[in-house]
Amino acid sequence: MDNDSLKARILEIVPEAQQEENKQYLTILVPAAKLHDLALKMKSTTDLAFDYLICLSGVDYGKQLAVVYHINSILQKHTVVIKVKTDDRINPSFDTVSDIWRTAEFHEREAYDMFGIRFNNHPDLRRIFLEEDWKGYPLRKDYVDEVNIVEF
Amino acid sequence: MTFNIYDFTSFNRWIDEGLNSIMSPTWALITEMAIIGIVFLLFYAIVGLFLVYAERKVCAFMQNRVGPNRVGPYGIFQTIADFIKLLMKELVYIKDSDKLLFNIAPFIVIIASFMALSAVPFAKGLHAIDFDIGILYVIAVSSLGVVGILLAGWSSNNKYSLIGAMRSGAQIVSYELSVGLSLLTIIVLAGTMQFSEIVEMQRNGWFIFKGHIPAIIAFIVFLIASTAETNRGPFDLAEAESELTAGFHTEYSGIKFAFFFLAEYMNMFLVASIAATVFWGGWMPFHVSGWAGFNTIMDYIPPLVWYFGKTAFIIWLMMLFKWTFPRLRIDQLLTLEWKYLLPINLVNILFMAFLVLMHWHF
Amino acid sequence: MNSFFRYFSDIFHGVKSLLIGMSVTGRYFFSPGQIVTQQYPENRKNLQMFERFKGEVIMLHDINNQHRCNGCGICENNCPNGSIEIISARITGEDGKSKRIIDKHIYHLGMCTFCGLCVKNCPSNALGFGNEFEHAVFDRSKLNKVLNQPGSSIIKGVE
Amino acid sequence: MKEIINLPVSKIEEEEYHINMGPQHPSTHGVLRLLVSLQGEIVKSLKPHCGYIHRGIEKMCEKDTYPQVIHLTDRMDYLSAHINNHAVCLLVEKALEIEVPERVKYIRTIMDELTRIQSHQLWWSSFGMDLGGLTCFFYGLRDREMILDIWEETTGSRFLQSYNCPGGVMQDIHPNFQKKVHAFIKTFKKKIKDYDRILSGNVIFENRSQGVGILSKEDAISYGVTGPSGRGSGWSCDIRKIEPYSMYGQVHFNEVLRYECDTYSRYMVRMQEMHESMNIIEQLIDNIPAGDHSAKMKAVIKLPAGEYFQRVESARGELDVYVVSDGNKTPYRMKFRTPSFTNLGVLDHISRGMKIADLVAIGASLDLVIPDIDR
Repeated sequence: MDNDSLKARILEIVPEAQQEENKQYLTILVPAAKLHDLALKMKSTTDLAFDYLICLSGVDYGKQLAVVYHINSILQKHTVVIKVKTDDRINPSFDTVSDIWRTAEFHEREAYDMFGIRFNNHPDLRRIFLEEDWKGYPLRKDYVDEVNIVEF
Repeated sequence: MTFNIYDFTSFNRWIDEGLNSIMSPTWALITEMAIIGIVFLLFYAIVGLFLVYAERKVCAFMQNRVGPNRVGPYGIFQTIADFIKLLMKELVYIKDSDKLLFNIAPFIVIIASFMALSAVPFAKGLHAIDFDIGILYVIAVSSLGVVGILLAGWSSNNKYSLIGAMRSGAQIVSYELSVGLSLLTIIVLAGTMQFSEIVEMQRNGWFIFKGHIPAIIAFIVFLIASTAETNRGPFDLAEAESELTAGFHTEYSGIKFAFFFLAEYMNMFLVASIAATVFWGGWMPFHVSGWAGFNTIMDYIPPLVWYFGKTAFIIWLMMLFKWTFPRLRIDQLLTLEWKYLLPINLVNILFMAFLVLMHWHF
Repeated sequence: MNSFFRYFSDIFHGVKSLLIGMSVTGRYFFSPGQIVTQQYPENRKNLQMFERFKGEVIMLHDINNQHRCNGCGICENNCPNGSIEIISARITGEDGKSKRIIDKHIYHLGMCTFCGLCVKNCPSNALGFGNEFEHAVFDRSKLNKVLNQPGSSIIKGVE
Repeated sequence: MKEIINLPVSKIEEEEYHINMGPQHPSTHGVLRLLVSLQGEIVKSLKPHCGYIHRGIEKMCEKDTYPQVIHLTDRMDYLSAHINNHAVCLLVEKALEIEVPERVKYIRTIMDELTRIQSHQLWWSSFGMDLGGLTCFFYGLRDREMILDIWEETTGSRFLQSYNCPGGVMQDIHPNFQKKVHAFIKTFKKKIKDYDRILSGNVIFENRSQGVGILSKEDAISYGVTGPSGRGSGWSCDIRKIEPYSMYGQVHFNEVLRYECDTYSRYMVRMQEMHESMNIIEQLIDNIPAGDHSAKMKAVIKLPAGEYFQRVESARGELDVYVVSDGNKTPYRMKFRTPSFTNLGVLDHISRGMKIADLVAIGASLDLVIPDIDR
C-alpha cells in the first residue's frame, strides 16, 4: 500500500492524527489516548497487517517527550512511523503495545529506563540497564551528571 | 640369585624371605604393606601428574596448538608447577556448608580410585593383591567414588554443585550396569574373575580376538560406559563447565580441588588399565598361536611396556572422545544407557554364552 | 518391524557420525605441521607487523629531527576521546611575523581508541600510526606521551 | 524433614528454586545475568538482567560528531563492527544525499560479508564450546584468524576497525587484499567441511539441538527475532533482500531459510550463510572498479534537520539506526535498535520447559553479544 492510502486508512481509524514531515517514511502523530486502539487495529486489519514492530524509541524533544514506533508489515511490505507525544515531563505515560507486539516489552523497558516514560499495563516495567535506585533518566536533555559525564 | 626382569614373582619372594628372616612375620607383613603403600602413592602421584600433562598435550595437538611448553623442555614440568600452585592456594570454606562432609568428600573420591588400583596386575607377579574376585572387587570399589561426588555436591551449599552431584549419581548408577555386564561377557569366556588368571589365559591370544564379535561389542560398550563412569568427556555432565560452571567441585579450592582432579585422571587410568587387562591381555605380549618365532620376539618386549602401551592407547581413545564430541544431555545420557547399551549388552552376554557353549571361540 | 530396523540404523548412523568426527580430531593430532600457534616472545625478532597496523599514534620525524606539525589543533578537535592535547607556542619568524608552532603534542595512549580520525584529518600529514604494540607499563602516567621529539622543529615550507 | 515427607507429592514437585546464571558464567558469553527458575532441571521461567556493561553509547553519541560516532558503533556489536559502521555511514550519506563511488560500495560489501563470516565462525566456535565440544572453539578461531589478518593489513586493526567513514572508507584497500581474500575463500571452503564433520553431522549434536527451543514464525515476528535466528523460523527477514543497500541489490545470493524452527535450524542457517557470504564475495572481489575510496565530504558534517532511519543486516539480525537531527554537527538523538537486544527478549519464551543444558544451547543459538544488548 502506498503512503497516501496508508494515511487515509490510519486517519479513518484515528481522525485526530496529523502527518509529520519525513522524507523516508510516512510519519503520523497520534494522540496518546488513541495509540493502543490504533495499534491493535493496525495489526489485526488484513490490508494493513502491521505485524512487525521494528523499533520503539523514546525521544526527548526538549519540551515534549515522545515515543516513536517504526512499524512494518511483512506481508504488505509497507512501513509507517507512529509518534505519540506528551507535555508531561514529570509523569509521562502511554499505553503499552507489548500485548500487541511482544518485542515492545524490552523496548518499553528501555524507554522507561532512559526517559522515565511509563507504559500503562506493561507486564514488567522495571529499569533494564541501570540499577533500580538510579536517580534521573539519562537520555533526557535536562539530565545532569557531573561525575560520569565528562566535558572536554 | 638372578631375576628374570620380565617376571617379578621371584623378586617378590626374595623381599618376602629377606624381611621374614630379620623380623617376626607380623612385622614383616606390616613392613610389606607399608612398602606397597608408599610405592603405590608414588605411582599414583606420578601417573596422575603425567596424565594431566598428557591430556593437555594431546588436546593441544588435536586443536592445532602446541600445549604447555614453558616449564621445562616441552613443558613437562608444567603439572608439577600447577600442583605446587594448588598446594599454596587458600582452602576456602563455604558459609553454611556441612564442614565435615565437605572436607571428607575429596578423600572418599581419591581413596576409592586408590583402592581399585591395588587389584590391577602391572606385570607377572607385580600386583598388590591377587584376589580371586578381582573384577568384582574393582567394580565394587571404583563405584564408591560417586559417594564422594554426591557428598561434595550436597555439602557445598551451592545449587550448581547439587545439580552436578545429582546428575553424577543418576549417571553412575545406570552406567555401573553396563560396565559390569560388559566385563561379565568376558568372565563368561574366561571362566574366572581373577586378574592374574585372566591375563594368563590370554597367552595364546587376547580375549578381544578370542571372543571376536561379542568381545569387540563388549569392549566398545565397556569403553563408552567406563568413560561415562569416570565423568569424562562427552559424559562430563557432573562438571559440565558451560552449564554448571564446575559442577560438584565448584566450591573446592587448593589441594582439595587437586584431589578431585587427580582422582578423575586416576579413574581414567584405572578403567583404561582394566580394559587393557581384560580385553587386550594386560601385560601379556601379542601372541599368535602357532607362530613360535614371532611369539618369542614379542616376549622380548618387557611386559610393563605392553601394559603401559595398551593402557596409553585406550587413554588416548578416551581423550579423543572428550575432545571431539559435544556433551550429552542428562535424559539422552540415560536413554543411551537404558535403550541402547543395556539391551545390547544383555543380548551380547547370551551370544557369548552360546559361543562358549558351542566352542566357537578360538 | 520398521521400528526394529530404525533402532539399528540409528545405532549405525550414530556410530558412523561419531567416527567421522573422531577422524577430524585424529587427523589433526597426527599432523603437527598444521599447528598455528605463534610462539610470541620467541618470535619477537622476526615478528613483522603490517605497515598499516594501528599500534599507536606517532608524529613522523625525518632524519633531521624535523616534523610537519604546525600545531593547528585539528587533530585535537577531531579526537572523540580527548586523547590529544596541543600546547602551542608563538614565536617570531625570520620575516618578523608572529607565528604559531607546536610546543607539546601530548598524546594519551590510555584513552585512545585508534579510530584514526586524527591521522586522517591532519592537513599537513604530520601524524601517522606506529607499529609498536607492546604498550604495557607499570604506571598509567607513562601512557601520556609527547609526540614531538625534543629539539625537533618544523620542516620549512609546511606551515 | 517430617514436613517434607508429609507433603503431597505434587506439592514437592511444584517447588521451584532459582539459580543465577551469570553475570560470570561460561555460557552467557559475557556479563549477562539470567535469573532462572528451575524445577529439578526443567526451566520454569527466566528473567534476563542486563546492563552490566552499559556504557551509554546513545548518550555519548549526542556529544560526538558523525565521524566520531563511528568508533562508538564498533564497540556495540564488536563481532560485526564493520556492519555497524556501515549503518551509520549509510544513514549520513542518505541524509546528505551523497552518492558514494562504486568502489566504496564494493569494498563495503566485501567487508560486510567478511564480517559476517568471521562472526559466524566465532559463533560456531562458542556454540560448540557451549555444547561441550571444546575443540570446535579452536578450529573456528583458527580460521577466523585469516580474516583478522586481511583486516589488519587493510584497515590497520584486527577487531574494531573503524574503517568506514561517512562518504567512503578511511583508506584504500591494500594491494594484497584481493589475493588474500581469494586465499581465504579457498582455504575456508576446505575447512568448513571439517565444521560439518565434527559438529553438524554428529549424532550427539543433532540430538542436543533438534526439537530444542521451538520458535514459531508468528512468535519470531512478534518478538522481533531477526537475522539467522528469525530465518531459522522461516521468516524471510533479510534486510539485504528487503531494502538492499550498497551492492546487495546487484549480487545474486540466496536468503537462507529453514522451517524446523529449532536450535538446529538456526544453526544450519548460519552454516549456510557462511557459504552464501563466500558466494557474494566471490562475485565482487575480482570486479572492484577503480576509483576514489571516498566521496568528497565537507570538513564538518551537518545533517539537515529531520529524522532518519537506516536498516542494515548485521551478523545477528536487523540493526537499525534512528537519528533525530536538529541541523547541528552532532545528532540530537541517536538510537540503535540492536539485534541482540530484541533477540534476548525471546529467550524466556522459548526456553520454558526445557532443561538447563537446552537453555545453554538455545542461548548459544540466538548468538547474543552482550555489549550489543547493553550498548
